[in-house]
Order: sequence, then structure tokens, then C-alpha cells
Amino acid sequence: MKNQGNPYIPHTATIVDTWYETGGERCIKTFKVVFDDPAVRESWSHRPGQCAMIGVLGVGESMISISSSPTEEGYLRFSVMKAGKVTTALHQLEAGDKMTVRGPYGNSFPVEEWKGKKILTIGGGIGQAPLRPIVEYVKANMKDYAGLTMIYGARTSGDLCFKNEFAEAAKCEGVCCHLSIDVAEEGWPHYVGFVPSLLMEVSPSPENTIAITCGPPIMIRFVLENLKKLNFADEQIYTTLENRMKCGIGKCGRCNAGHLYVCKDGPVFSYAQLKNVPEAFA
Amino acid sequence: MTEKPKVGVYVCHCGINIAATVDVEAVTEYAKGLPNVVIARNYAYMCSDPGQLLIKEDIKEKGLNRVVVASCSPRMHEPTFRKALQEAGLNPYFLEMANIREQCSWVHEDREAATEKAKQLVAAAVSKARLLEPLTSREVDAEPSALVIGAGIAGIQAALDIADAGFKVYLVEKSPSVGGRMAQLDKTFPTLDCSACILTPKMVDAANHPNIELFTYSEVEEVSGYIGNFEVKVRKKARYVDVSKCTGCGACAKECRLAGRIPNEFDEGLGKRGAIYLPFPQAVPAKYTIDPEKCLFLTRGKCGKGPKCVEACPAGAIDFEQEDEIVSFRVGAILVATGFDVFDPTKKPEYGYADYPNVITGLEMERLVSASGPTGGNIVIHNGEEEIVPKDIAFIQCVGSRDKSVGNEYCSRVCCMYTAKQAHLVKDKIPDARVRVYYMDVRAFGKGFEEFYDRVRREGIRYVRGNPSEIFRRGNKLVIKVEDTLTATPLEDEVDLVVLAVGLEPRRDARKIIELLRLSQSPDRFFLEAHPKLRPVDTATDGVYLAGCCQGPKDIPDTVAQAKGAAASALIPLARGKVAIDAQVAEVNEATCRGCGFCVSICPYSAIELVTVNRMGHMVEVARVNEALCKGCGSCSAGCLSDSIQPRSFRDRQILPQIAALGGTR
Amino acid sequence: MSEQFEPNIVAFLCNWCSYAGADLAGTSRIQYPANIKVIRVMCSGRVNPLFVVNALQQGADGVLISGCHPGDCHYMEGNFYARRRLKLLKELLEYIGVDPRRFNMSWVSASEGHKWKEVVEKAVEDARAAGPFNQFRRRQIGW
Amino acid sequence: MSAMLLPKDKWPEFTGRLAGKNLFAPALQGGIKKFAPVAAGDTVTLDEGNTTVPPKALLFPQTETLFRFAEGEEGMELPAIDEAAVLLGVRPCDARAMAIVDKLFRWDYEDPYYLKRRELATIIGLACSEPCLNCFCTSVGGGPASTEGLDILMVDLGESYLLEGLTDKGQALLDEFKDLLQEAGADALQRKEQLAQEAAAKIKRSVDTAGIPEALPGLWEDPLWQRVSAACLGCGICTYLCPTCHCFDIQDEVEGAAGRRCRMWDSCMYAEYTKHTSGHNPRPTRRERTRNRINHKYSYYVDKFGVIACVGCGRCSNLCPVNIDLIDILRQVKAAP
Amino acid sequence: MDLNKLRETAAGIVSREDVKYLIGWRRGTFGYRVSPYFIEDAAGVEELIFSPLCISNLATYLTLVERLPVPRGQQPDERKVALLVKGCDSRAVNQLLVEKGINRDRVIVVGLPCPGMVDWKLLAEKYPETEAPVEMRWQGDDFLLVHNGQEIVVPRAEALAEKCRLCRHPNPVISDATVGEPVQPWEPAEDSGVGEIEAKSAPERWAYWEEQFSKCLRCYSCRNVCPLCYCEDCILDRLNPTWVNRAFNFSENTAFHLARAFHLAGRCIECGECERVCPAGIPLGRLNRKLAKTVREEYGFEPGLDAEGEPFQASYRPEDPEEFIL
Repeated sequence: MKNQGNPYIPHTATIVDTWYETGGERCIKTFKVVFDDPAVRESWSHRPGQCAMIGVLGVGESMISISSSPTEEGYLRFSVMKAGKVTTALHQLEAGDKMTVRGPYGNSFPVEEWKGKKILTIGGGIGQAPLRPIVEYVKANMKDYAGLTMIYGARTSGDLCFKNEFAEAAKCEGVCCHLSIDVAEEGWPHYVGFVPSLLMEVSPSPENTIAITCGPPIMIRFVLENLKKLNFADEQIYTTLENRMKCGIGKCGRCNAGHLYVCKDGPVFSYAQLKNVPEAFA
Repeated sequence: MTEKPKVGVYVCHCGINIAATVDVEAVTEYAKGLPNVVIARNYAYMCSDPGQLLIKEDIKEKGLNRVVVASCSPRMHEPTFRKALQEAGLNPYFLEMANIREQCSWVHEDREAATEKAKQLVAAAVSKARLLEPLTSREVDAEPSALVIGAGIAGIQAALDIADAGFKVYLVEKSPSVGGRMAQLDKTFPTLDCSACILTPKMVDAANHPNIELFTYSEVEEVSGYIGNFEVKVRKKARYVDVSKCTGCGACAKECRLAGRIPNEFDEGLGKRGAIYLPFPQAVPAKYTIDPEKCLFLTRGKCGKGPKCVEACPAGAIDFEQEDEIVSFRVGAILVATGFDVFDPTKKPEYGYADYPNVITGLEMERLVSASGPTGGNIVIHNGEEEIVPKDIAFIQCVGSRDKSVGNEYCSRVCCMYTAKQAHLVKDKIPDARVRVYYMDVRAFGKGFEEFYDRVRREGIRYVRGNPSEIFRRGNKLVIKVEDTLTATPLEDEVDLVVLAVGLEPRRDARKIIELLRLSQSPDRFFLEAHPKLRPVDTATDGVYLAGCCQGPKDIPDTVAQAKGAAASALIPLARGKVAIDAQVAEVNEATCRGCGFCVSICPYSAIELVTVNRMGHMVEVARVNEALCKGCGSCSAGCLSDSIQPRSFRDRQILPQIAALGGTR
Repeated sequence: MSEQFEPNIVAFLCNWCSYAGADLAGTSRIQYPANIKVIRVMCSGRVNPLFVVNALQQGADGVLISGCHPGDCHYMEGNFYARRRLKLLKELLEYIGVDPRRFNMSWVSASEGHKWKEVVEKAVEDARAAGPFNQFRRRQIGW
Repeated sequence: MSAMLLPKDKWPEFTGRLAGKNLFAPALQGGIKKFAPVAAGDTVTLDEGNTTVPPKALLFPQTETLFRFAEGEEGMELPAIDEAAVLLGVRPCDARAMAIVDKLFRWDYEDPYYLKRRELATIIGLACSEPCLNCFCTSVGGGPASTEGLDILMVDLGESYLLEGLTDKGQALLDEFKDLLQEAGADALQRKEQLAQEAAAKIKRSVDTAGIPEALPGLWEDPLWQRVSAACLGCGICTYLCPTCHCFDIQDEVEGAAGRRCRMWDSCMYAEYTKHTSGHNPRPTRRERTRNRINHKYSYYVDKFGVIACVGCGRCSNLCPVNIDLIDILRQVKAAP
Repeated sequence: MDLNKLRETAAGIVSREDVKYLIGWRRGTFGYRVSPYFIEDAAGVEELIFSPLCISNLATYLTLVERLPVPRGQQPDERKVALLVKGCDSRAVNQLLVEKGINRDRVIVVGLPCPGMVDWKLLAEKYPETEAPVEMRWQGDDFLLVHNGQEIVVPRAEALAEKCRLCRHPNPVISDATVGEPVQPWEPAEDSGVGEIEAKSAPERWAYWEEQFSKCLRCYSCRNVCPLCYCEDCILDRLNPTWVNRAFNFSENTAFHLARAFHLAGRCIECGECERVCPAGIPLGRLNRKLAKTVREEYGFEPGLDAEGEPFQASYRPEDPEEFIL
């Protein structure tokens, strides 16, 4: 079914695989989906950092970052935390079930601009999902970048997403992984503490580096502070914003942080853009 | 983790009970098209082993996580299917039933309409099933004791059984003595045992049992709590006699100014007593009681120069200062054995009970033939002119039983046999008496009954099939007008004594017990058992059991059997020491609760309280449910303006989809 | 009228009295119209009056609520609350012009299988007389 | 493009014929004035004042179906928006609002529903002669005879109406009524100018909006926001009845196996509007929400689309039950340090 | 009304350290408008007024003000809030106390005996709103309007608000301080609004309310202004379960209004704010007053008269009416 140029009409996609990243009340489930319409499969393209409106007919839609990189072909990946009505309905879906997808929406990480630079990702909890495409993209194009460092933490080891992928990534040349959990657990070989502290521990050099952070607002606030301490310039720091959205295409009005429409002007912003937007971190 | 609901729908034929009226195939096919339904089947008897096996296998093989059984009432088989789910490893609360038998196939004739309705009921059940939540029932300690209300043979037997099993029993009897109706009887049918001889030892046992605390002349005043944890308050009425001092010598009764002037209830008013009295010689406890409604001193404040009983009592036991005493205790189970009242024959004025002293009830006859009765066992009656030994005696059966005109459609089950027994006794005591029994049908279904009936007839007692239409007086005789329906001959029978075989009725004060224990009545107004076949001693209130005639008319062996059954049931929570608390209790969403306290006001069980919590730095009050006290009625939730308190399994979000399904908008 | 209108009636019955009474009607094979569809709740006190509004909105032509007789409530007081709340709702519905025959409330005990039949027959007759209630139906999914 | 005169005695025929073209005109409905369909034979009276509900409700309905779907069916069904309509008696401010909102609905992704309706609608404006108490269109770039957003401007000259075709669509409509219309002379046009000036002079309330868009970012933490929002009830009156407010919610409704996704007006004054599912709300109080409302109109919109998203119709000031007065707020903004 | 006395009292209250602010009224920015006014210091009392235009019920602000998360390590501001109340408003305070919506220790109630308020919409037809705010005072039983510099006596019957015509409690029923002498309660008028509807046939009533509810804009001003609609998370906003769809149409609008009216049954203190604020002119007072009438006449209950009273819908009497039950 073509959307007839109507941006509100979603494509249907079939879930080919799902698994839980984390457990608990606000668990995170990853979906691998494939568009039903071959023409859509053919024409779809997205850039790392973009989002899509995914949903269930009869329930609604939710803006979710596309957590697969364009370099992963043939499917899209979404990692969804169960929170509200739509995400709960999504969590009930299994392989073989349908969901709806429209997009891609928003801007993306300026991967072309960043060529030749070292990439540093700093994630917390579900915040790693928007970072995953840049990680995968850089890994797939390692020759174009000067290195990849990943800092990632969650409350407990059970709350860490993409665990296996970190282990795999760490084996790659030029890739460095640092994991943390908030409270000590038996058998945990990595850092114990909050992500901003781990950042100071790792203490990356700002030299030719782009830092991208995503996670809970409180974490972002401290990460930004610490990056400044590490002498990262505003232009070297990127984050993605998330606000309540309905249309995803700049019409419905609610996602703005100051004059920025997160759905269209974002979700990727440099700190230089955001620092004077008082609502950005509200 | 949020599982996708995978619903299995099982439509039961119930033999032809459902299938004859509801097209079960069509319902099954329809169910297959409902959202989240993975499989729908139908089967002859879902509740049978193979039926349950179907469900269990599908749970395992198809990964079902919700089950809808469309069959009989959930009041019937919900526990059965919950157990099946549990056995298959599924949370038992993932079951929803559609009642397509009692509320569909059995009450509708139009197959098409019934089938359509069944479909909608299934759709509603599926829509709710999808949203059911797993619940875990918790266990709380059960108080290892029981309350038995009523110390007739049922109560005594049950109390003895529970006490013998090693548990404390509080046995509460309204009248001054235990014994109940059985103590009033002379002989028992069909064996002709002496009633008192077999009962008295049990009465004494009950009084002396170390595990039984006996409260006579006492009434249960208040019951709260729930199975395993009932709080009971008993009012020990003032006897005005210190039972610890009273030796039962009887000196007081002899001296009472009213001695021999008050009709004795035990003798059905045939005998007389004083204001201080022992109901009957074998009374247990053998302690005297002052009748506060009759005693001159208590009613008028004056009894001659002073109450004579006080003077007479060698033990100084009379105490006019005594007051009612409230005793509280906790029990894990409650057994109701409050017995029956006999039909009031004045409601059938054609029999002249109110007019003629020689028309008496069967129970009065018991006292008349009893050696311990007012006449010492001699059958002497007053015919309005003189005391005589009756020679022409008629028994009329079914007085107040099987009689729609007085509101009793049921058979009282004992009258045929007690009439036969009394006829036999009359014949025994007055060998030349002519005895007729007017009957419509004789029911002699019990062990030895038919044989006894046969024996009585062979003793020369005439059974005349007919329903007397009138009794009137002619000279010093009573005339019974009746048609012998076997020969279609109108008769007029002149007799000296008419014995009305009055039926059994619920206690006139049964209402009190109903309100106290939240019991229901069956159409006959006796207490309603949880299930007429399978749970005959249980009630709708968990932890409350029925024994004896309070549940329906029955003879002594049946009463004793039921008492033993009820005792065994009551012993289950006591012996386990734990009871499961229903998981379907209310739950508060503290994030939205306004702390208005409406639910606190509403809750009949005081199960909700307001507690202070920290909501993002603000100390606010919110409601909190004590799950052990909550019974899951949900009244709180309908009164909550923010829908913050919801009974599990009956939440708004589970009921609204049912409404949509039944409304047709699913 | 060639064909008689068959109203759709949603009923809320308390588990202990009215639902049991309806079950008794079943075991006694007392016949009554199939228009009535029952939702079992534990107590009539559970019936949020807004259920009635919702049922009328979602396709019911009539709503019936039945509980234990006063004093007989399995939960002691639930039916008293139901009585108060539903009286107010009834007043409100009538006031906005909902035909009063669309809403009935009854006390039916566990032993009143016959009364249940009578109540159902009345509710069905009432709703039939009031006719289809389309004006308030949640708007058919349309444009 | 032509300027024509419609003698008032031809008015009933004019509106009668327009009625066949799916005509909407201001009418009292249950005591509330809004644009309502005009049936053949209805008389259309254009009196003073404006409708309570702005005509945006016709182009951007309060609830509209985006598409329908059904369980087990492939694809979605779109509503057919294919009926042309004529809106008669739209005030210049409300028409300007359409022109302003057009920008948003055309921005990057075209909104097919709004734009299709817009395309199918011919807007006949009515110049104001008696501004209402809270009209301040002239403060925000409009005027009593502003033509922006209109296809035809109509001016009441007393004896007749002056009808000016402003767009091809408008002109085409006028052409259909040639038989009723006469060519307007220069005097008529002069009279129109004069009336517009007179009307503008009657405007009682005004505020100098120059510099406000630039000033607002600097007033982010100013105490004025607390002051002006303290009495706010957080209701949707000011936004729902604002001709430029365009925010919406999207919800799915299901009935049986069928369902629809629809959108409906939403208001930035509601707490839910920005509330995350986590419970976190980036605009937690009425202060932030009021600030956003003013900023959105007077700063963000200017930033994005180069125009103030307020046409000075005065509805928000008029209808606020607690006297939160936009004109007063703007004056306070101007006065703030 | 001695405004100086009122301002003096107010100044005394807001000067206290344990008082956050006093909520009163001040002249609006134009016409007949009056604005709720939050006074934090003694200087602010100069603008405080109490006039026949002060119709709004300020009690709603006791619960409307958001409770923001308190940052870790900080204490919430627990200072008292002072509030000016008329008779009807004071009943809202009582009802809030009954349902623990407010804490008695945190409110200072300043009672103002109320001679009756003006419905400015009635006035505006004759004396249009002006750019400058108008002034009004009580003069005897009537009102004195200062309009375009002219003093006009407006007879009471011409401008008295409907809720005031029906008022049974013009004097505050709860207060910590009272300014002004108690007024002599007047005979409440027959509720012709409710009576008119009651007199209609069922289809006529339906037609009436269908027209009314159809024009509802669902702006929620009626709910938000109501001092007794203060759930932080109103069930009518909720999506799971959905009681009322967000879509605007007659069915959903009606469900919304029925739910709102029902939730206020036995709680509504008849301040009339819902009707006053409705931009669509829906006579919501007639809805609420009908239920209030039932509650009063059939149950002998009037909410908001006793802060210690019981909540109507969370209580019962065994002898409650049940003639409607089969």
C-alpha cells in the first residue's frame, strides 16, 4: 500500500525477530522488522540518528529511534522500552506480527562531517538505542574514522542493552568499550558507578573527537558538565532529544524545545545549538 | 515482560445440556475469529478429565496464556478449571468463563437467539481474558478454633468432632440448656431408641470436653473478619444465677412464687414451670436460670417481701445484679447449627388448633408420650370438657409441608415417620385406641423406614388417603371432614384427639444469623448451601458451614451425618493452620490516589486506611489496602473519583471491554 | 412493524445473590428472553454508574443492575452504596431525556429464580418499548 | 481581477445561489456563533462582530479521520476530501490566520487534509466596520479590510456590497455571478479605503508588537510569566478558539474489527500535552505553558515562518474566564526590562 | 463593603511569615472583567477589591496550583494560603476539607458575606463593555455601575446572577476571619432553569441537551474551573481505560458531561462557575443543580455545610429511597 504522498499513512511491516534486551517493569524489547511492500523496502533509506513513528493500528504510534544502521540492510531495528499504551501494545507483538512504520523522520548524525574523527559515544540505559546506529555505522566504515570509544552504563547488568554486541565490538580494531553499572554485582568485571564518573575515569581527549551522549536527562546533564571539564568544545558535543510527539512531521506542535521542533530540527543537536535553548533539558 | 495474549476458547456441550440449544460448532467457529484467540474447540464435557486434558495440552503445546471456558456457571466450575490451568503451569487467574448453560442454554429455547447470545458472551469473556492479570493468592494463619452456633444434636456432634480433633470449640446455645429439639423427642424412628438416652451422654460430653467452651443462654452478637480469622462477640445473657455456685438442687424453683404458673417451652407449653427454672431435668448445664420477662422481682422490682429464691438457695447463687456479658474471641471457622422451628398450625385455621385443646402438634405429642413429659408419659388430654384418655385418635400429615398456600412447597421429610412412630406409641400405650392417619403420600425412603411403616400398619393403624378439609366440634368429639380419595367417599370421622404432623420451618429469627454471617436463603428460606450437590455443608461465605435442619429439614441420622461433614470441612482450615486469601482484592494506584478517603468510608471491612507517602518530595495521603481484610467487593472502586482503587480481575479496564463486547462494539 | 425490535440489554449482576439467582433460574429451566447479557461483578456496589453510561454508548439499548436485597449483601453494605449511586445516575439520565425504561435496577436473591425471570422480562419489555437507542451510540467509525 | 458591486436587493439571490455551492456562513447555533452550513432558502445575515468559533474549524475540523483500517484487511482507507465549499463572511483577521497556518501545513511535509480543504474552499471575506472591544489586528500586521488569505473581499458600502476578486478562485466565483453584479467604480474603491481607515481608527486596544519577537527570548525567566499565568485555569478556550492555533492530538478509535486514526484539536495549555509517559513534564506548570503559548505565537513562529502567529482577533482576551488578556500580556512583555 | 477593612485584614495576613499568598480579586484589564489576584506582600493589597463583579470562586486555586517535584535535599513550601470566600465559595472549602483535598492547617479562610453577584453578560447587553475597566458597587439592594464616567443604578433583578438568585447560603459557612456584616439571606428563587427542563417530555429533554452537548468544545474549562474537580489525573483524560474518546462528537461530549455531573453529585456546591466559564454557553448549572436538588430533597443532604461531614456518595442510610428498584 502506497501512502499516496500522505505523510500520516504508515507502511505495514512484519516483525521477523524480537528479543528482550532487559527485564523488569520497564523492560526493553528489540524488534527486527521488514516492510511488507517490496517497493517500500526498495525505496526506504535512513541515516543514523533518524527516527520513525512505529505503532499498532487501533492503539497508536510512538516515535522511536531507528536503532539499526543503514549499513545493516534488509531490515530495521527498534528497541522499545515499555512505558505507555503504545509501547505496551508493541511489546505484545511477536515475530510474524505486523506493526506500522512511517518515516524516517528528523535529522541525523553528520557522519560525513565527522569523517576522520574519533567518535565517542556515552550512553545510559535505553539511551544506547539512538547511539547504536552511529556505532554500527562507524564500525562498518572504520577506515573513515579515527576510532570508536563507547561508554555505556545502566542501573544493573540486567538493564544493559545490546550486551553481546559490546563484547563483539570490543574485539574490533580501533574500538574501545567501557561498561558500568550503578551498584556492585557479584562477578561484574567492569566499572561500578555512574556514567559521568566513568567518563572521567576514561578521560578521553577532546582532540579530533566528537562526543555523542544519550540517556536519562540527569545523566546527560552531568555528562555535559564533565565533557566541558574535559575541554570538549560545544561543537564537539552532540546529543539527541526526545519529547512527546504525535505527528512526527512538524505539524502537531508539541515537541518543540523553544524554537526547535525536535521532530524536524532534531532529534540530533549539537550542544552549541542547545545550550541557549532553555527548554532543551527541561 | 508483556506477553501477547494467546487465548484458547473451549466450548462445552455439557452433553446436550448446552449443545441442544446452542450451536456449539457455530460458537467455536465464531470464537476463532476473535482477537488473540489462538484456538477454539468444543467438547462434550469440558469439566471431565479428557476435557481438562484438552486445555492442559493446548496450554503446553500452543503456548496458550489465557483460557476461556464457555460452559456452566463460574459458580460451578471456576475452581475446577483454575486448577486445570495451574496444573498446566499457568496462573489460575488467567481463566475467564462464559456462562452459556445456566444463563443461556437452559433459559432460552430459540436456538438461534441462544447461539447468538452465547457468541456474545464468549466475545465478552475473550475481551476480558486478554486483559487478565496473573494473581497470586497469599496465605495467612488460621486461628485454630471454631465457633459452633446452636447446641442441638448437630451442634453438639460437630463440636465434639472438632474438639476431638484437638481444636478449641466455642459452642454457643441460645437457650439455657444444650440438647435442642432432639431432647424434646421421646423415641426416635424407626428404631424406637429413647431419644434422651442416646442424646444425654453427648450433651454431657460436650459440656465436659476440655476443648469445648460452652456458652448457654448466650447469643452471637457480632462476627467480623474472614475465614481463618473471624472475630466473634458473644452476649452471655444474664441468668441472675451464679453458675459457679448453683448446684442445680432445685430448692429455688420450688419456692418461686410463680412455680407451676409459666408454660414451659421445653414441654411446648404443655407443662408449667416457675420464673426460675431448669428447662428439663437432664438439662446441661444443670444450672437454674431466671426468666427475666416473668420474674416478679425483675419485672416489677418487687417479689413479696423479698425474692424467695434468694432465701431458698443454699449456695447463695442468686444474683439479681448480674448483667449481660460480652465475650470476644477469634475463630478460624464457624459452624451454623441453629435448627428449625415447627410450622405454626394456626396458619391453617381449618384444623382448629387455636380453638380446640385436643388438636395438638406432633411436637406436643412427643412431650405427651415422653416419660419425662408433663404427664409422665400418660396420654391424657382435655377435650374441652374433661381430661380423658383418648380412644379415637387421628393424625393429619403434611401440615405446613408441601403446601403452597402457606408458602412451604417442600416436604419436611420427618413427618411421615414421626407420625408412624407416634401412632405406634399411641397403640402401645392405649392398646384399644383406634388410630387413623390422614395422608396424601407416605414417604418412607430411609433406612428401615418402609419396614417400620409396614409394621405400624400391621399394628392396626389405618391410613386413609385424604386431606381433611375441616375439623369442628360435635359434642365432646372432634369431627374431621375428609374425602377418602381412594374410594372417593366423603367421610366424617369423630375423634378425641387430632395430632397435626406439623412440618419443619426455618427458625423465625434466622434473619439475625443471615445478617451476621452474610448467608443466603434458598427458596424454602432455609440457609443456602454453596452448592446443592457438591458443597452441601459450605456456604457462600468462606469458613462458614451448615449442619442440621437450618439448611433444610432432615432426620437425626442425616443431621448427625451433616454435622460430621461440616465439622470435617471446618477442620480443613484449622488443621492446615493456614488459609488462602483471595487474590482478587483491591489495589491502589498510589500515583493517582487523591487521598480523599471515600474508599475508607465505603469499605465495610475497614480494609483500607490512609497512609502518608512521599510523592516527589511532598508528603501526601493515599489509600492503602490491607489485603487480608479486603474481600474484593469493589464498592470502593465505584466510589473512587479517580479510579485509583480497583479490584483485581474486576478492574474498569477489564470490565469496559466486556461492556463493549456485549454492546456489540467489542 | 413486521419484525419486533429486539433490544440489547447489558446487565450487571452481583455474584452472590443475583448471579446465583440467575443460575437458579437456569437450573430450574425457567425460560426468559435472550436479550439480556450478563456481566458478573462481585457486588452491585462494584458497578460504577459510569458503566451504565458506557454501556448505553457502546450499543446497549437498556441496562439492568441487580444486587442482593437490602440487608442481604454478601459484603454487608455494597448494595446500599449501589442504590444511592444508581438512583443519582437514574435521575441524571432521565433529566437529559434518556427514556427511563432503558435503566432498571432490581434486588434478586439467590433463591429468586422466578423473580429474575420477571425482572428480565420487564427490562426487555421496557427497552423494547423505548426502541433502539442509536442517538447516543459511540459514533460509528466514519469520517 | 475585478471589483464588482452587489446591490443589497440581490443579496438573497446571491446567497441563495451560493447555498448550492456548499456555503458556510456565520450563524447562531444553540446560542454560539459559528460558521454553519447554509441551506437553500436560508437567509444569511452578516451582522457585526465575529464568530466565537473561528472558521478554521471548517478547514481543520475539531476531529477528523486520517484514515480507516479494519482487522484482517490490507491497507488503509483514506477519507475523500473532494467537496468544494464557500465560506462567506470570514473576517479579514481569520482569513489572515489561514494564510499564516498555511505556512505550517505546507512546511516540508504537506498536510494533505488541511491543504485539500483549503484548496477546495473559496473564502469570501467581510471587511470590518465596527471592530470589537478586543480587536487589535492593526497591531499585528492586519487590518479591517486586510485581504491576505481571502479569495474575495466584501465590503459593506451601505446600498451594496463591494466584491473584490483577489485570486483566480475568487474571480472565477465572481464570474459566475456576473448577472447580479455591476462593475464597481473608483468611487466605490475609494469608499472602501475610507471605511477601512475609519474602522481602523475605531480600534480601541492596541499594542506595539515591534521588538516583541526579539525581546521574548531574553524574558524567559522573567517574573511576568508567573504573574500572568497565576490565574490560568489550564483550559483550552484561548487555544481552541484561536484562529491560528493548529496543534492536534492523534488517537486511534476501535469499534469491533474496524477502527480509525483521527486527529483532534489539542491545546498547549493542557498538562497532558507535553507530558511524557514516564510522568516527566517539560512544561510542568501553567507558567511554562503560558510562556510557550506566547512564545510560540510571537517568537518561534516568527523564527520559522517570518510572521507572528496572531491576527489580533481578540478571542482569547474576550473569552478567557479569568481575564488572562493577551493584549495585557504583550504590554507587559513590552514593558519588561 | 468596607474595602479598607478588607485590605487591612489582607495586609495583616500576607505579612505573616507563614503565609505564601492571599488569593483575592482585582480589577480586570477591561470592561466588566475581574481577575483572580495572588497577593504576596502587603503592598499588593492596594489593588484588592470585592465588588459585585467578583463572581469567580477562588477556591479552585487551592487545588489547581501544581505541586512540582521537590528537588532532593529541599523541603516543599508548606506555607499557608489565604483565600477570600463568598458564601458559595466557602462551601467549596468545606467540601474540600471533607474530602481531604486541602489541609485545614494550610488554609486561611477570609469570609466575605455576599449580597449577591452580577452576571456581567446580562449587563453588557445594555451597557457594553468598555476599554477601561468598569467599577461596580452595592447600593442598597441594587448595584451601582460606573460606566463611561456615569453612575448608573442597576436594579438587582436586572443583573443578579442566576446562582445568586438561587442562593441559600450567602454568608460564609467557614472562615478564620470575616470582613463585613453578615447579610440577611433572601428567599431563594424557584429554580426555573431546572424546572423548565423537568417540565419537558423525555424527547424534548433529549433534544434540548443534544443541542447543548453538541456545541461543547471540550475545552475542559468547566472541569478546570470547578473547585471540586481536582484529580491530578482525571479519568476523562485517561486512555487506559478510555471512558471518553478524545474525539469531539455528541456521544463523547455527552459521556463527558454525564461523567462530570455524576462525579459532582452530592459534592457540587452550586457556585455556578462551570456555566459561567463555558465559551459555548452550555447551561451546566442546570445539570449540576438538578442532582443537587435530588440530593437535597430526597436525601436531605447539602454538601459543603460541614467540614466534618460525610461524603455523600461514600455513605448511605438504610432508609435511602429505593422506589425505583424492582
